[in-house]
Amino acid sequence: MFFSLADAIHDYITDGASVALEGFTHLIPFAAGHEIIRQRKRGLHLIRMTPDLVYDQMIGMGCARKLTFSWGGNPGVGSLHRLRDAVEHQWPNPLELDEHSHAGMAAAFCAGAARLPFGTLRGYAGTDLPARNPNIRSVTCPFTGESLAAVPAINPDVTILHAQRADREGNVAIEGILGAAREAALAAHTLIVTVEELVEELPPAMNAIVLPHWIVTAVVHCPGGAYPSYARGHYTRDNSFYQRWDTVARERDDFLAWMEQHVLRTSDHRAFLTGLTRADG
Amino acid sequence: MFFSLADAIHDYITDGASVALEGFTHLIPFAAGHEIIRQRKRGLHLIRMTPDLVYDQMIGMGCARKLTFSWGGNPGVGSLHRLRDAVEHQWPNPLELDEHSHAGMAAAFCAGAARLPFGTLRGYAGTDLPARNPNIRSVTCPFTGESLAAVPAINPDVTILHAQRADREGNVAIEGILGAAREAALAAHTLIVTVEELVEELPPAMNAIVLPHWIVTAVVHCPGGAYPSYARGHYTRDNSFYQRWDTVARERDDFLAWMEQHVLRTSDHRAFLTGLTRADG
Amino acid sequence: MSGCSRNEWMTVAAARLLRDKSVCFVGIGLPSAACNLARLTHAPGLVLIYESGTIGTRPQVLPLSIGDGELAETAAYVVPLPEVFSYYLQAGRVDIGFLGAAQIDRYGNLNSTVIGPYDLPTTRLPGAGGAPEIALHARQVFVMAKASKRSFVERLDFCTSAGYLDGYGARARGGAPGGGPRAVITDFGMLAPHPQTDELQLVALFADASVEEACAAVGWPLALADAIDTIAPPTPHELDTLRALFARTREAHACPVHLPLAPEGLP
Amino acid sequence: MSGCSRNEWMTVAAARLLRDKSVCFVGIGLPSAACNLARLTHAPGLVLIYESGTIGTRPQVLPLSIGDGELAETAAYVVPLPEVFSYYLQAGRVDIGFLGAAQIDRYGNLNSTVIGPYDLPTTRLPGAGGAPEIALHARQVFVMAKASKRSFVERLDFCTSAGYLDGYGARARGGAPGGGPRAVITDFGMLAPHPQTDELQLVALFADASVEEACAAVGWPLALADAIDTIAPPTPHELDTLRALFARTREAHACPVHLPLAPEGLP
Repeated sequence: MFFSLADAIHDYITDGASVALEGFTHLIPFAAGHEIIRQRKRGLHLIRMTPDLVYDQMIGMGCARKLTFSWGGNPGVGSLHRLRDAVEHQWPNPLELDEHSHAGMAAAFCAGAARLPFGTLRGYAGTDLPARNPNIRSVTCPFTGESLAAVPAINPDVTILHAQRADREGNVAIEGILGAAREAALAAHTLIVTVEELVEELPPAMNAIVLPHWIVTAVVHCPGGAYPSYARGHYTRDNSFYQRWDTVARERDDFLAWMEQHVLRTSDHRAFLTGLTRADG
Repeated sequence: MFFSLADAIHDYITDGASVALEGFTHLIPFAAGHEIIRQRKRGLHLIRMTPDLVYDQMIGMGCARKLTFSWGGNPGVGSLHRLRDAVEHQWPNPLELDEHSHAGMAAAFCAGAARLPFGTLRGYAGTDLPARNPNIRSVTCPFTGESLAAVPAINPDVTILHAQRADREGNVAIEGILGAAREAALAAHTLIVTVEELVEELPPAMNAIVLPHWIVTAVVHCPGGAYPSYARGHYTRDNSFYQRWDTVARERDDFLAWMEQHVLRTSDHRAFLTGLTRADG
Repeated sequence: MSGCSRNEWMTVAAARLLRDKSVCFVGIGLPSAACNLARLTHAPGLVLIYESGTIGTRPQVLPLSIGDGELAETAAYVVPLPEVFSYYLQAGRVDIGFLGAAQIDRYGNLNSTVIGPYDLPTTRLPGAGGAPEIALHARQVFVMAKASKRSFVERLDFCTSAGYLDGYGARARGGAPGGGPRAVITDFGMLAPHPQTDELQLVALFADASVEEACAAVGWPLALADAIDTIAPPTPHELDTLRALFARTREAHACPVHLPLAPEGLP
Repeated sequence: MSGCSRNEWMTVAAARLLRDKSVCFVGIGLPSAACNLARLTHAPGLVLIYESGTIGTRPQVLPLSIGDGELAETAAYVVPLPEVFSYYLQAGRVDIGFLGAAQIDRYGNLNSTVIGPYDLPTTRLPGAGGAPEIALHARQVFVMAKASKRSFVERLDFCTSAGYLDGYGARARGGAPGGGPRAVITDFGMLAPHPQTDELQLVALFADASVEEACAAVGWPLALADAIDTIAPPTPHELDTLRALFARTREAHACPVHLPLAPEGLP
């Protein structure tokens, strides 16, 4: 149940797998994404509502063959240059897009969590998305005859989350903004969670968000694992990192040099963070 | 926004309306059900996953013409004798049944909350329920071709809940066992909530269960409003009342006498509770 | 162990079927007692889910109802009921479903809806509740029911929850995700499905029960397994634990409940 | 009010469209500034929902991203994202949707997906996000976008979110639950749909803007309303409140963030 991050990624992510690193601005599992890059995983089908910097990094480093997503940008800053380069110029390799709206992807994750083959929504009406994505279809209500949008369930081979706490049994507690993290976790065949803290026992949860130990495959103790995203109660989002990334990622050479220095040549997330301290100082 | 219970029932429940009093063992809105009986509402389409004593009372007092439900018993005790009498002997009037499983009704409430016309589930397979309920149909997955069960959305004219707290804006906080109360609330056209306490401001909620003021139609301050069911943090379930009810409700005359004394002749829930104290003493 | 009742023996026999760390969807009544007995004896890591939405609950006393406060207070967490059914049960995350029923037939199909015709029943039973989908999705189902010719019947009045349907692989061919009823624990012993025909056959008896008693209590010609085991009587530890559980439960339920009646003049 | 920028004027003009107690689904950027300005001036009861799942949020500083911690800490409550879209937006519980876009056409249809062909775009934009369903379900939609012939176009490269489709009632006939774009706030003034044709027409100008400027900034022959209003300049209170909001935001975002690096040897 308890792994080092390197072991968890090594043991559970195979080349070609479908992998969702979820979290919505909050609790984005950066450390895990970096370890995927370090281990030079290839051909991944990456899934995420809002591909963030860590997806820009994985795509730019050639880990991905396909992307299922609904909004791919640097929030509040602008483009993800590596994602754009992959779509516009197939660099470093072509990237197949499976493109949705947030509502569509949310319905797909919910269907996945419930092990239904499809999700239903009132959505996509009047847009060009269904014409571009054969995964957006329609279903007819057997009671009213209405036609509704349908999306296939998303069931990632592996979902990776970052959370605040896990206890010794492997129960995981998350608080704050969730996005579709819980549904992505419940929809996965394998669930890896990096956490800020390991505790003996979680406090009584009542109606809070908990992933019970028997749906969690691997727990990794990884403090700071969401940086430069944030973990409520632990550290805040490093907005300046997101702003600096716009420059780092704009040109291929600058990007590769940064990734080489900060990710490939660092042994783990602690070394990554230490390296940033030096670079800042 | 803030009403007396008598006014809320008077203003929002019309004869013939579809009405869901939800809560799952916990937080059953007994006071509101009694007020419906006092005001002699008729022809109601009652909806509830687990018709409880208060439904036995409303049915026995002739308020209902139809019941949508998935389990109708006195939990841990036995039958609801008034429900049985209505189904087996049409007393005091015939009762149309729209019968589901819990999973089916949960899917129907979720669809109602999401304003989708139907809910989908893997359910009812191999059972006699679909043959007896034309509201259980099937839908074909537009991706896999699989056939799945479908149920029509439930959107009650009025949903009534009991909850622990509301603030001065009408935001409602619920904690503890929920059943499908939240979905029934979100699915309703009109939402009435009786509460144990009115507070200036609710504590910060983060991921707790809140019904925001702009989906709440009426808030009623009604301490003890869930008795003999319970309200976590306020009072416990009166199991002995549930056990005594088996005797009270078994014969029509005993039932009518009890309802006359305890409900029809009491002016409000406080008087109902006071009357029980005397009866016990 | 002398002096134990058949009820107690049934409960102990059912409890023994539960492996530690299984995830178990619990019905109220006898199943709830069996599951909690297992948790308090050989299976401390058993994860109990009640359909009210309480997950990983560890009640100190048995609940009278499936949504008792005790279940919430001792739960790992409490979720809305729709999530229990969709994200846990339907998602295939439940190992064991534990059901009772008013009627059972030779293929483990269950009735908890009506006795007599549906439209004009002689006895209207409470209905399906969570049972149809527990029976469909749980990896294995255990049934607890006392046997009589009125309850173990040739033909159900209504099929509320599917067992093996007409047998001979019908359930598996229909694509049911879960494995169906693996054991029926009753007051003379235990039935289990025949590997080919799916028909329930007598596989074990309590030490003081006989094949004749079993056959007499069942409304169809009861098939016998090649070897019929004897179910060991409750150990003193099992029986003491069970009786203490019931004693705590009686005591808790006897506690008078104060009416939630604020003094006059207070809100 | 002299000395205010067009950006500021746009934000103030947009804020004024919001009535107190409306429920508003907020996009990041200009819409977020306008909504919070309204909340801090004439509409203290405005209910703001951000798609991250923060409901009734009252941020003291503007979020850089739609899921900033500030939004959660000041929210009435935080729900999983699927619930925001299904139980609130799709359920018809949102009064106002506030959107931006890279391109808009004369019927208020929006593009935030690609410039150029979809399969080989010249510019890959971030994509749809919540916009298609906000545009579909919100009772009214307001759009904020700076005008140019590249952004206010004759023909969209891709339709990400439906406005009035081809106009002349096409949206209403298609059964869209929400009312569509009721106002487009841009840097010369405001457009609104013609009641019959649904075509966006110039309905109001900033005091220092002209019809010629408006027509020059729009990539289709811009229709003019019978009467064109002048949008009053920001009041000192509006402008002070907005500038103070931006100043607080700059200060908060300039705060250095400590790397979450525990001292060596600690976990």
